[in-house]
Amino acid sequence: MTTVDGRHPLDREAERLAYKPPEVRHDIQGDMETEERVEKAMHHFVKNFNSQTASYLDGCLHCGMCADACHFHVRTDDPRYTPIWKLELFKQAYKREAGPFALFYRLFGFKKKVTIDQLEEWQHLLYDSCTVCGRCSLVCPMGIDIAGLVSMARHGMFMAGLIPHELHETAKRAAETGSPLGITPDKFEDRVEWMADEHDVEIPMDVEQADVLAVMSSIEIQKYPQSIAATARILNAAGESWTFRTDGFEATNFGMLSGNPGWQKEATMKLINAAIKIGAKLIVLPECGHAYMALRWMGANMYGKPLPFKVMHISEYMADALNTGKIKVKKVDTSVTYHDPCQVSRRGGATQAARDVIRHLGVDFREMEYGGDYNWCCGGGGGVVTIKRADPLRHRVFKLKMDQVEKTDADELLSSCANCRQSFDDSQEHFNWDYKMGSLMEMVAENLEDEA
Amino acid sequence: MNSQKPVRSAIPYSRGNVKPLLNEIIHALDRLLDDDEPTAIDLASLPFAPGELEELERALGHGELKAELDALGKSVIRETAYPGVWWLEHRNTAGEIVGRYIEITRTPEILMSQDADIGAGRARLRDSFDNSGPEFNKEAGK
Amino acid sequence: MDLLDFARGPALQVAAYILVAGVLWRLVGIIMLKEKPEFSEPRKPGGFMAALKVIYTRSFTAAPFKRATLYPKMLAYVLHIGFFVVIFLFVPHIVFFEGFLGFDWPGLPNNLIYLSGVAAVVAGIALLVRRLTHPVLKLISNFDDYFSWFVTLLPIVTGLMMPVRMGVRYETLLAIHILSVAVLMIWLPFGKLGHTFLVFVTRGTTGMVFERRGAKT
Amino acid sequence: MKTIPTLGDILQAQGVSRRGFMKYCAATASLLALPPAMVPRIANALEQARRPSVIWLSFQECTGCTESLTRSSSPTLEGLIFDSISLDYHHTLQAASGDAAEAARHAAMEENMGQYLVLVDGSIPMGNPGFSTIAGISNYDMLMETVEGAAAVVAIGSCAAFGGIPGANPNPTGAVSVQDLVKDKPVVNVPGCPPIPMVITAVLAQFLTFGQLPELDIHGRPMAFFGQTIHDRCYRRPFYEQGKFAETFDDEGARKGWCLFKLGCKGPITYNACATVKWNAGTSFPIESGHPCLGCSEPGFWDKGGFYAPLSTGKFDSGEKLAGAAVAGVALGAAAAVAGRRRQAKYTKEA
Repeated sequence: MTTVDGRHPLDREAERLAYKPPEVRHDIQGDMETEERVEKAMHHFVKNFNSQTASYLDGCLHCGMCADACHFHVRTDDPRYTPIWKLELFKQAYKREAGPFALFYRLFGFKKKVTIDQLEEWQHLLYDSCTVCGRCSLVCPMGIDIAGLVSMARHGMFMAGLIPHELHETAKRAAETGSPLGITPDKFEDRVEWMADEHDVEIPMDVEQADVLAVMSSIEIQKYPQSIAATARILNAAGESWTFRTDGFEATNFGMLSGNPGWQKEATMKLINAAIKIGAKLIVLPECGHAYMALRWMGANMYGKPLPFKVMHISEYMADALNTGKIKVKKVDTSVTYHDPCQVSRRGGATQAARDVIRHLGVDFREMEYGGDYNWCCGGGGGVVTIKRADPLRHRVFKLKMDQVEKTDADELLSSCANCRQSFDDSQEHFNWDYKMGSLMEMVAENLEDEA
Repeated sequence: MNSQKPVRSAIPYSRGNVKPLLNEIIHALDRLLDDDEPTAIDLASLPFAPGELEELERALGHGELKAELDALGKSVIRETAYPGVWWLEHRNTAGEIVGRYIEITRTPEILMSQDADIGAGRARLRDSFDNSGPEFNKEAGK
Repeated sequence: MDLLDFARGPALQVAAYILVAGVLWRLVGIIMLKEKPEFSEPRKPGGFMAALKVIYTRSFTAAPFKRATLYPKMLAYVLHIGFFVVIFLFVPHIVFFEGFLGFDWPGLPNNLIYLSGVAAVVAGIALLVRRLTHPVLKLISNFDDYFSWFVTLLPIVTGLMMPVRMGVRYETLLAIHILSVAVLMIWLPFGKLGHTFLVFVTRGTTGMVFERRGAKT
Repeated sequence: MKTIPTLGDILQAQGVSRRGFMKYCAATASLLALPPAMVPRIANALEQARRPSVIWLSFQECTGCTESLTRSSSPTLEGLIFDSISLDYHHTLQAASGDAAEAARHAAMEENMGQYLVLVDGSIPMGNPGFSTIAGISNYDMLMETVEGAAAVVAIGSCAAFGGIPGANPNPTGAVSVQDLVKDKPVVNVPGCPPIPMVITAVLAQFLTFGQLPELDIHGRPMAFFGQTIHDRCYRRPFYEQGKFAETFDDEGARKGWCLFKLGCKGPITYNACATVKWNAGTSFPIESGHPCLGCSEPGFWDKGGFYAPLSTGKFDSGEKLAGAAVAGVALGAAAAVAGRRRQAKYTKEA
């Protein structure tokens, strides 16, 4: 634990919570022979091929239109950032190993095994330049879910020990300590107590039986601790029987982002087990995009059967509570634009929830041009924000987002994802930009009526 | 004489070969007047839909002159309503059409008396003149 | 047996066998791979109707992508529609289909067919030029793309040559035309032209996966 | 060798005037599909032309070709051409028979060695020489013997040109065409079932006029008559382009004279002059009478599927083999998927 921390101290001063740039990069992990890496990559590519991925990998027309949807390509015109090109190795493995004509591809050598050089090159394409935002999946005339495939391709990369240094360290720390930022249960408890005092709000902790299990992301705990208080206020106002748990509080899932299905499952199971233990009927996920994907849509599949409880993103919970009158908010006199977290809106299907909440707040809502499901990504999703060497590229890409936001001329910029928020904060600092991103949940918490 | 002027505006050039052929005839008339160059068109070399040939014939109409020839079957040589444009039809002894032509010329060659025939005719005439007595003269004088 | 008899008979016959076998080979080979289990609680029903919905909706470009993809999409539409018109609305082709389907449908006058064919070829050439010059397409294209382009355009071009002829005998051209169709039929299941049937699978899959999430499809 | 009179002599002897001769020359030009401007040259050539000897051999045939040629009883311009040739042997037409006929053939061959034309109708059976004999001589022997001293051979009708109906699948007599056997003499094919009589006379007129054979296409047919398809010269072509087709023999389209493509017309792949020269002294041709072209002047027309099957239909077997292909495809797909799963399982174990 300490070794991890020692080698990669947290950069607490930065506008995002991350590590200081490593003095020596280790973008190749472990000490496998080259051949073994290639084998691992191939094997873990192959494990992902099912009838669904197969149809996707077989269906590509090479029309190249996904390039026009990808912020990395749009901003750089670098053809390597064409989304489907990022999957070239994955495709190659599929055609050779599992496709209907795999025998011929192997027999005649039409598709070779991937090489270590290719894998190293593709590390940049599969990690630094893909936020798994899924915009490309919407433009594809064949309807191929490219983003979903990228997540799977990362499994091979991870197992071959070929992922970016910081992402590997972060994921490893998450696996070892339970939190990518090294938030131990004790530390979490400390922060919760601090917030309860600071904001004078009651925050139940480790209650044995509760209807609702609330969880947080490390980013919030570390950098936006007021989120803890905001969550508590809202749940209290709704009169929920709820609790935080020290045995299941971390919503982020770096196993998923980095491509380690084992770690992904571990993190997910922690939350599931905690919820089952207290007999929860609902897990309320924090303002975090990928947590939603990990638990709401992939959680049951990790569990191997339907979950015995519901899963909601906080925006969904708030929308529901406001729509049913469980909580009420005061009207807020300001103009607002909303940045959709890709995994919650575009890929998660909860696009409407945030809009319902905003409607209840009575603000002058200014939708971005092609906002909602076609929103430009913040550029930091999919773990990209952790990768230091990707900073210049990420900043370049952020320009699209800035234009989209500025065009609305709204007073305030809100979102519902701490990861988006830190990536905005970092880019804001970089560009010295006027807009400071706020949290939708915090706005609701601050304007609750009849607060308990 | 068979003189029948066509009603110009009423010529229906419905389809097929009639219109292009009329155009060709106009150009042939240009050549005849400007360069003194005659043209002959073999209608058998063109595919006509049923009724199209009749349509062409109607379009060209009948002119002032019509001649009949009786050599190896009947032939009709007729000037159309457009002077210089001649319609020729050759039949065999069974009366079947063996050739149909449009000639754009001042006089079709076949109307001219041919030197060979003139020579043969002269010989015949001289022969009967020499061999006949007063009966011939009497007959000729009738 | 002359070339035309060969083309109309054995060539088409074998091509049809390969087409049918190849399409099923590829489809079954994909569908019979392991199933991805899905236990998450759906937001919306999804299912077959969702598949149908996306099969339909992905035929059109979503508004945000319209400007960026206008040119290739337009060409692709012209190519597809032109190809469709030529294949299914040219009377001799209808007669061909009637030969084994047993029913026919009205066709279009030939000049409209020629127009569609020429438009399809022009669009095809423009798409090839784009593929050869556009940095993205240059990078991602492979043999399949170029060969599939070739075998797709070949029947249209040979078909369009029939009225023009250019000194080649009609029956020879017809034989070449039919052979080019046979080549297309033989290649279709194996290369990217498989999108003719895979499009229903890929779009349908996405429809079912994302519609049940209530997400954008 | 006896002195052969020129055509000019013959016509003069018959009292044909110069005008008549000019008319004859014009008809010949028309027949040879030569422009009217060629008439003076033809006149000049014909005056000098000498009457060639012709031997007509009939093998496995139906006499339809001879009928086609001789259908007219009164003398015609085409008839004149026959008057100007010396038909020295034709076992259907000649009065002589048996040994006397054969003697006439031999005499003509000897007298005109290297000069005479051989016209053949009917195919030659190669299966058993006894299938068809004349005066006890097999068709093959007679053909090869007669052709020996010929200047050229004209195969009249599709049987002589391509094997014809006797050669149709399964070809019980082993029928072959003239060009299958005669390799060292020029062979002109005048196919058709029957051929257009004008075309036969045109070939003879060409030989008579210019002493040479016409330009031929890839099937040995005179280009002047077989250079274009029926479809290209068909007056119903505009209907084809407009997509107007007769669907049956008695529907509105049929009555309106629309294109017969759907009724199996082979016009697009049939090279012949029917659409321009027409039949029965220029009266009409099959399509004009409402019947699709059978393609009778094309090699193998009898084996090209049904006469009424549209040209663009494929020739497929029953659906059984297709079902077999489908089963094979499913099996291959399943095998591929199983193989793919096996590899996955193996990797999962290894990993």
